[in-house]
Amino acid sequence: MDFIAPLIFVILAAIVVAGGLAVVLLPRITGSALSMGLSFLGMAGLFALLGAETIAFFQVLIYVGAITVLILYGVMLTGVAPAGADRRLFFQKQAGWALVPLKFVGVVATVFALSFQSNVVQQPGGDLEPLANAVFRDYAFPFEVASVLLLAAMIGAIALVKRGDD
Amino acid sequence: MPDYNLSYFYVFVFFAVGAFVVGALMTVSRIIAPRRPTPEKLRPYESGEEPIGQAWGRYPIHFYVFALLFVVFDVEVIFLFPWAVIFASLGWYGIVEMGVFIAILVVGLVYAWKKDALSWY
Amino acid sequence: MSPPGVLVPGPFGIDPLVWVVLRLLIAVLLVVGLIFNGALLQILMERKLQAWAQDRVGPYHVGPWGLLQTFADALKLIGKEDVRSRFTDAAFFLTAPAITFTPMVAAWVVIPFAPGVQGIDINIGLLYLSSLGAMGVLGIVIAGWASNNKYSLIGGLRSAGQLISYEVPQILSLVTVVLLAGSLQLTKIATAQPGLQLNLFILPAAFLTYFIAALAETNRTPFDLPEAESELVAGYLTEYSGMRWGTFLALTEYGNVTIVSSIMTTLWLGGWNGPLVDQAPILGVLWFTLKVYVIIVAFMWIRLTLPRFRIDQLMNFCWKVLIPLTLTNLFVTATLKVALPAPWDLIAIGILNWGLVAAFIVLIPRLQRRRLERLRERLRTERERTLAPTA
Amino acid sequence: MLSVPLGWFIAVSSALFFIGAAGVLVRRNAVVILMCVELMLNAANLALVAFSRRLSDATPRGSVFVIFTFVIAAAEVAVGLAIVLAAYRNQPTVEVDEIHELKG
Repeated sequence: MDFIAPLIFVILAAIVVAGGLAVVLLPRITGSALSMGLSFLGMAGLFALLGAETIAFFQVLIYVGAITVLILYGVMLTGVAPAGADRRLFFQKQAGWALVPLKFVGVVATVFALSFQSNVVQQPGGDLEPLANAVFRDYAFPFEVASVLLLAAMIGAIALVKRGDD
Repeated sequence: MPDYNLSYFYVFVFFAVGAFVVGALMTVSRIIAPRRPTPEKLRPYESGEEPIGQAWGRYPIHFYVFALLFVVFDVEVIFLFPWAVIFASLGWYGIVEMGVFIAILVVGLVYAWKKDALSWY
Repeated sequence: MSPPGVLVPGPFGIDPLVWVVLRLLIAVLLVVGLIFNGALLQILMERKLQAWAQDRVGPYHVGPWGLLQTFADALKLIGKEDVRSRFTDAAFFLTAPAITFTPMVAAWVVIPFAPGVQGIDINIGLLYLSSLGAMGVLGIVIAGWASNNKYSLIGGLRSAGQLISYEVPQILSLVTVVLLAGSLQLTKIATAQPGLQLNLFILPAAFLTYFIAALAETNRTPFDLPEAESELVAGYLTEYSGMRWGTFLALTEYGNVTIVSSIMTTLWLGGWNGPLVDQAPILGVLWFTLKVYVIIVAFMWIRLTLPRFRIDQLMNFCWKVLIPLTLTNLFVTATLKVALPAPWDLIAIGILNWGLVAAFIVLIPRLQRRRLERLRERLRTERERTLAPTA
Repeated sequence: MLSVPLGWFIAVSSALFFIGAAGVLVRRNAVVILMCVELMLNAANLALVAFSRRLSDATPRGSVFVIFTFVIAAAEVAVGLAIVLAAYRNQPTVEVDEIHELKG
């Protein structure tokens, strides 16, 4: 039974990375949005595999259920904008592609540096209560600040959207 | 206590089964069903009128306000779930903490209400 | 059946390792069977009920009393031509039904039919169900977009707006129950309601708000705007036909209705609890199914009785009535629970909740009437102004 | 029990982060750029959770961080999209290099 967890890891990792690549490479914006959702879902699977079940379902609730829908709303409201002439800064594309080999070097290096001994110590599930205690006892102040951040985002975005409506 | 890995293996399998069932239904339907396309059938159905242009265009952006408010309240929900499980042990401290949090978000809701962003036209 | 553990031997001395696989297989087959049979049965039930209420006969040609009508319909759907218009975004058009169907199937894995008769009993079951509910929206938005039809796209925008809005009061009502049960595990919530101490009597306001939100989430009348027949052709479903339409509408809709009814049964009606369950646990399945079908019939009854909302009324109702109400209820329940000692807190919460329900029932028509009168007043003054002789 | 090394998770995380970074630089559509930023945040989340589970403290600090990252991601995408939509109303394009005028 020892091969099942690595197998599932490989499947999920393939979903995550392929989804991420598709976001960047697909020409159509809806394709990007959908593959982003897929990548988020695979990421939730990885969280579950790590034993962080609560985080996994928060991930589904927030990223797949809310942020992807929000982005699809953005896509639907802007429509398929006609592509303009290629007028980007001359070094942008080159810099972007130059990152790709860099990325592979980085990945290989981290795999070799880290993966040999250290196994992930997994407590099976039940991470809800430790998490709740940490957030509401040790991190109470950041928790309140988070609400202020959300309020600022909400008011700012509504003001932006409603401006010029009337 | 159910084994953790096994539980999520079940979830994984059920997702796979869901996708498989849809695929199987479509395949059966594709094999059985006739296909006789005509130009009229392949046109988007707009009550018999000839469609003008694509549907993918520009739409009024105030629909976006609802998606935006939903995201904010969804984030509130991810704090409510852990809070609901342990609030009894937190006592009054927890009530005040969550009260302040919700009150600050309700200010945003009231702002949206006053800005008339909550009506859908 | 026993809860799944790595080394739990099966019944009749089956080898543990074999039992793990066998149990999963049984669960999958049962769930797929239940989804298909449930849809067939509920569609027939709905048509018969509608016929009965409208003094008609309903389906009666195929089989005795028309019992085989929905089978015939399903066969017809599979054998029907699947038209896809030329301008659709092919890949998304094809994946959209799968995106709504798959979370619905996955939700069945945590439904507790009886002690032990449950796919798995994860300790954050409610969170799992909420997050799956959030995934279904995605399929509808994508269907609306992919069809490249103006009706579909506006229908998709509207449905998405409705579904995401009503998700907030839905989850807030769930959290209110979690306050009393102290756990997100479905079996624990069900067993926290012994005898007649049902959450329905203690938290009726949460039940009411969840019920309304669930109607909206499953696109049932009076919230079936996404498929409004008269104004948007068929909303996001306009371009769908054949089995793709069948998967989208029939299977997913009725599957989701069963899921939300099961959630309501578990959270408010005590789940499988009922007479004689202690002696024969398998009887729990019967009680559970019975309660689920009572709620489903209530859904159908509402469909028979009420006309449809308008989109602006629907959004107003959610954001200006339902969400403030659920937030107040949640907060007051939590405060009372902390403030009062053990037996009194439940009594106080119960009284307050019934009060909220009463206020809801009394105040809503009054508010509506006041709004109507204001509107009439404005119309009258405008008419007088226009009719007045100009100087 | 589970036998997936920590390094594998970190490798996936870094791969996703670099994909996101490359996307931000290469793509010109503002909405896609927002998506790529979300991917990068997600990659960071994976690393945080993986290290948090590895260390297994009494308080799961990594997981707490991830929850606050969710808040930030939601706020960021909400405001970001609102800006894109507001700019789109003035000038119907979502290509970042063509949005010259930021005044309404």
